[in-house]
Parts: sequence; structure tokens; C-alpha cells
Amino acid sequence: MDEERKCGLYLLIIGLLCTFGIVMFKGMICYLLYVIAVPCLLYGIGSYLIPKTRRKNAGRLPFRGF
Amino acid sequence: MISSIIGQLFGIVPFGDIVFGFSEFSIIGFVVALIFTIVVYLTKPEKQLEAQKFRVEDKLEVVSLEELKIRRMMAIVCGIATAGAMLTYDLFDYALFLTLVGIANIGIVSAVKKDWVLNASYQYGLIAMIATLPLFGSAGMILAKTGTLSLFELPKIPTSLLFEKIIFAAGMAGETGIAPFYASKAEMFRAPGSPYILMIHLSSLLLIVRTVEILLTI
Amino acid sequence: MDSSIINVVNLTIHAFLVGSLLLGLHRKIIARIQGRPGPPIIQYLLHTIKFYVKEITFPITAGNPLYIFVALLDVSVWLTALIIAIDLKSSLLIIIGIYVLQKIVEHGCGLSSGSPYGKIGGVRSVFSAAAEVPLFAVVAAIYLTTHSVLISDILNYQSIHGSLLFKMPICAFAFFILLVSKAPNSPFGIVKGKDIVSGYMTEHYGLLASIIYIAEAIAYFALLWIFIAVFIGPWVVSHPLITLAVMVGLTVILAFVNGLTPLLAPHHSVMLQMTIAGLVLCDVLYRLIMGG
Amino acid sequence: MDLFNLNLAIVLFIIGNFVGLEYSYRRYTTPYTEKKIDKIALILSVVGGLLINTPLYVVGCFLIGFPLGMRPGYGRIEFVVGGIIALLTYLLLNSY
Repeated sequence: MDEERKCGLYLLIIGLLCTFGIVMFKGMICYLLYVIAVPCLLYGIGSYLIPKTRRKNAGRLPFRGF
Repeated sequence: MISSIIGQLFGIVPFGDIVFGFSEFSIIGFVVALIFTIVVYLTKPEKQLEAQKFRVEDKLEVVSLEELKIRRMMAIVCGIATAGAMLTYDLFDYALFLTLVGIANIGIVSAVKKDWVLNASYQYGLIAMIATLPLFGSAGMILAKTGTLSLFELPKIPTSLLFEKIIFAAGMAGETGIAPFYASKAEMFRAPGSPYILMIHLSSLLLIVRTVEILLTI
Repeated sequence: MDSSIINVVNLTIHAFLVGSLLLGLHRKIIARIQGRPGPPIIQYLLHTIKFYVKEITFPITAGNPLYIFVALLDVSVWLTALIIAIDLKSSLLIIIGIYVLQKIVEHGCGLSSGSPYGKIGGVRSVFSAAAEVPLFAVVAAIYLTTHSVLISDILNYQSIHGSLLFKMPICAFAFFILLVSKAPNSPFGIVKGKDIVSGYMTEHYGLLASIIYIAEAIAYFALLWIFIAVFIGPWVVSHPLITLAVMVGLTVILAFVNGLTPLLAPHHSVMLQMTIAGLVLCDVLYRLIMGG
Repeated sequence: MDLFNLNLAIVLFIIGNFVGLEYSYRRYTTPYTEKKIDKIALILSVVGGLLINTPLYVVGCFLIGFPLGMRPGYGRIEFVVGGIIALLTYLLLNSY
């Protein structure tokens, strides 16, 4: 598993836990969990939709002599 | 009165002289400062690509380990001081936290081996030291005038504190290095090691907002 | 489960869709001003969806996890703004704190990737923070007039005394400048100027760019809403359809401002914003001395 | 109208835009035309302009989005006609 998907997995777990928390709790904490859950789920789901990279040297910035 | 500025007040923790208060505003600030401190602790510094004179290639700059450790520690101290400054409801405490943030900011860049960065931090240090005088001076004047430094008591006392507020704002401006004193701090942001530099920026911006809140309250 | 969360979900989707469409409209109008046909107004949304399924790799120079964290923080920050401003109608001061965090995001995005273009974008964002944050002296002026910075209290004040736009035109102008500097292609947009590729977003591409686009759509909606609520009045924000109409109007004005002005040089941009902030500070001092 | 119904209308408006875009790219190959009116888009736009003031406003949003979403250089006149009809109907219905 490459690094992008590993990060995605962690964030997906956090996002799902927060969603579970939203269902369980009441009051102000719901808002807090919602704010954490949305971006985590966005990245977590997205990281499994994107294709695998086809670059030769993944992660190298295209600069002079680098 | 006080809740018309900071939102709902959830509770206070009387901790001797140091009173911590939890309102909507301070909780958000506290959580943000803590989360950033954790992220800064976890993050490895980035490597920068720099253009060189008379050469075609760019140079890759890597932050060494001994430079990294002391800077990370100072960044964490800075984060904890910012988190404390968000919660405290005592003017003297707040001024202390503000100075601590100023000291930690210099500490963050002190290990960088680049002379322009060290120059900038030296100038910023001078400004920060000079700014402690109006900061603590105004806190002392407020104490002498009203007999209290608690931010819960101060709004109830019907005294005009305009002059003290202006001095306090000037002290804060010097300590966090905003607009008029900005030139002293600008070169510090070019140092390598983005998470630590981010902490400088974060602490000063959060403290500005908090100072605005305090000045509107008292 | 709280039923208010369903409201918030609804609001989030509304903000995202409306913000995207308005940004698309903004781009279309600028194109028409310049004599081009311009893309259809759903182009911003299509970009967001397209980038959402594009590959990413982390640059080897990047400082992880800050590199991902700042992009996610951008969404969090503007969702918080949405909840605080529109759902809870709480303190305007918290909104400043959130705007300040947006500056942190720009700075962090730029510097965490290690790219020179991103670095210049991040450092420029720090410069413009020195000029944009003082514009929030507006809040002090509002406090001196309405004796509260809670948005609900400001709305109540306006329903009794009439709209604040005519009571404090200088403050409204300063806040409008803030909107201009947040809109794309603005004269104050030194952070994302085309001379430095895409500024702080240069190394955030693919999925991360899509997440930042989502955050920007929400941010555009939230800032327009705050301007409408604070300066125009409660009768506009009471009905979502009227709010939408006023937002379209504001977007047309912003598009004309941005389409007809050139991008300023960094120091000119900062000096101009500082001048306006100084004007607001003079206004605040006047109100303070006259007993507001 | 509450926020949920408005969201529904906006989503259908976006889908209408998308369908219009897809349709016009399949039908036309030249990038720009002048003084040429697409009959289907015109009909849909007029129907949408009429429907947008009725309880079926969601469908109206879908139909009026169709000419607006067409590829650059197409569908302007159609959209303007639909918009004017929608405005006139609104004024007619609310004048009593």
C-alpha cells in the first residue's frame, strides 16, 4: 500500500468514528465532530477513487537539475 | 455584557490567581492551538529547493537533526503558551503568556545557520524586549486604577481605560510583530523548516484576535 | 443524533453548490467583459469533480503530515465559519479568528511543499495578512455602534434602526475590499497571482486541489453571507431565495471590479489595504471620541 | 421554500446545465455561432420559464438550466427568452 492510501485509510477510520459519534451524542460536540468528519471522509473516500500513479520518479518536483 | 463578545460562557476554573475560563471563543482558539502543536510535533521539516548564483541546478536544502530538535521543542513551547493565552482570564497572566510567545518565537529561528535569519530575529528580539515595557506598564496602570486584573471584574468597573488600552495594544503590536513593526520579522519567514515557521505565524495571529477580544471586553 | 446536524448538512451542501455556481458566474462575467465567450457557469463544479478523481503523489521535499493537514484544515475552517455564522449566529470575533486561520492555511500550503513558487505564495500570504487583518477594525466600529458583536444582536439592531450600510459606509467599504481580495482574479490577489504559477496551490494538485476548491466555494458563500447579514440587514437573510438573489448581484459587482482592474504589485497591494485599514481606524477613533 | 427544496432545485438546475452542455457538444462542431437559434433549447426554455412559477418549479429549474449550460457561444438568446417569460409570468401571477 502506498503512502497516499495509507493516509487515506487512517483518515477514513477517523471520519467513520466521528460519524458514529455524531449519531451517538447530542449538543455542541456534534458540531465539533461534524467539522472533523467532513474533510476526513472527503480525503479518505477520495484516496480510494484516484488511480495509481504511473510516474517513474514519483514525488520529484520538476525543477532544473533535480 | 461579556457574553455579547465571546459567545456563551461555559465555565471557569479558579486556579488560585490564574483563572481559566471556557467560552465559545476560547475553546475554539485552545483546540486550534493544541491541534497545531500536535501536528508540528509529528511533522518532519520540508526540504527546500533554492536557486543558486551562476549555476543552472537548484540546491536541495536539508535541515539537520540537531538543528531540528531544539527548534521543535521551542515550537511546542510556543504552541502551549498560545493555548494558555487563549484560556486565561487574568490580564497579568495574559501579558506573561504574550512575552513567553515572543521569546519562543526567537528561539524557533535561533538555531538556523543563516545570518540574515539571525539578523532578523535579533531585530525582532529588540522590538519584543522594548514592547514588554508598555505591556506590563499598562497592566500595572490598570491595577493601580481599578484594583483588579480579572477580566470578569474589569467590565463592571465604570472607569475610562482608553489610555491604558492604547498602550496595551502598542505593546501587543510590538510583541507579536504586526503591522508597524512588521519589517523586523519578515525575513524570519524565509528560514527552512515550515512547521516551526508556521507556529510563529499562528501564535501571533491568534494572539492578535485574543487581544482585540480583551480590549473590547474591558 | 441531533436534528440540528441535518440542518447543518443541508447548509453545507447549499453553500458548496451556490458558492461553486457563483464562482463560475464570476468567471463567465469576467470573460464577457474581456470579449470572450467564457466557460459555462458549472465549470468550477466540473473542475472540482474532475480533480477529485485525479492521481496524487506526495513530493519528496514535502513535510508530511502538514502537507495533507493544511488542505483538510481549509475545509474544517470554513465549515466552522458556516456553523458559527449562519447556524448559530454567534460572535463576529470568532469569524476573524477563522479568517486568520485561512491565512495560516495559505502559509502552510505554500511552505510545506518545498517548492519555490509555493514558498513565494506563502510568504506573500504572510505579507497580505499584515494588511488584511487590520481591516477587521470594522468589528470594533460595529461594537461601538451596536454594543454587541454577536450576529444575532446585530441583526436585531438592524431590524430596529435600519441597515448598517448607511450608518457606517467606511466600514462597509473596508469589508467589501476584504471580499474583493478573497475573490479570484482580484487586484489584491498577490497570493495566487499568475506570476508565481498558482501561488500556494502550486504543489497541491489532484485530490488535494479538489478539497481546496470545495473549501473555497464554501468560503465565498460564507463571506458573502456575512457581508449581507452584517451590512444589509435581516430582511435579506430571512429568506434563502432573496439571499441568493443579493449574492448574485454582489457577484456581478465583484466580477466587474475584478475584471476591470489589473493585478497590483505586492507592495502596492499591501499599501492600499493598509491605507483603507487606517481609514477604518480613524473612523473607530472618531466614534470612540464622539461617544459612539 | 425551505433550504432542502432550494437545494433540490439547485441540483436539478446543475443537472440541466450538464445535459445542455453534453447535448450541444454532440450536436454542434463549430465553436461559435451568431444569429442561429436551436429550436429544442428554445422550446425547453419557454416551458421552463412557464413552469418555474408553478409548484413544479423543480422541473422548471431543470429546463431553464438546459440552454444556459450549452457550450460557449450557444444558447444565449434561448436563455434570455426563457428568463423574460419567467419574469413576466411572475409579475402576472403576483399583480393580483
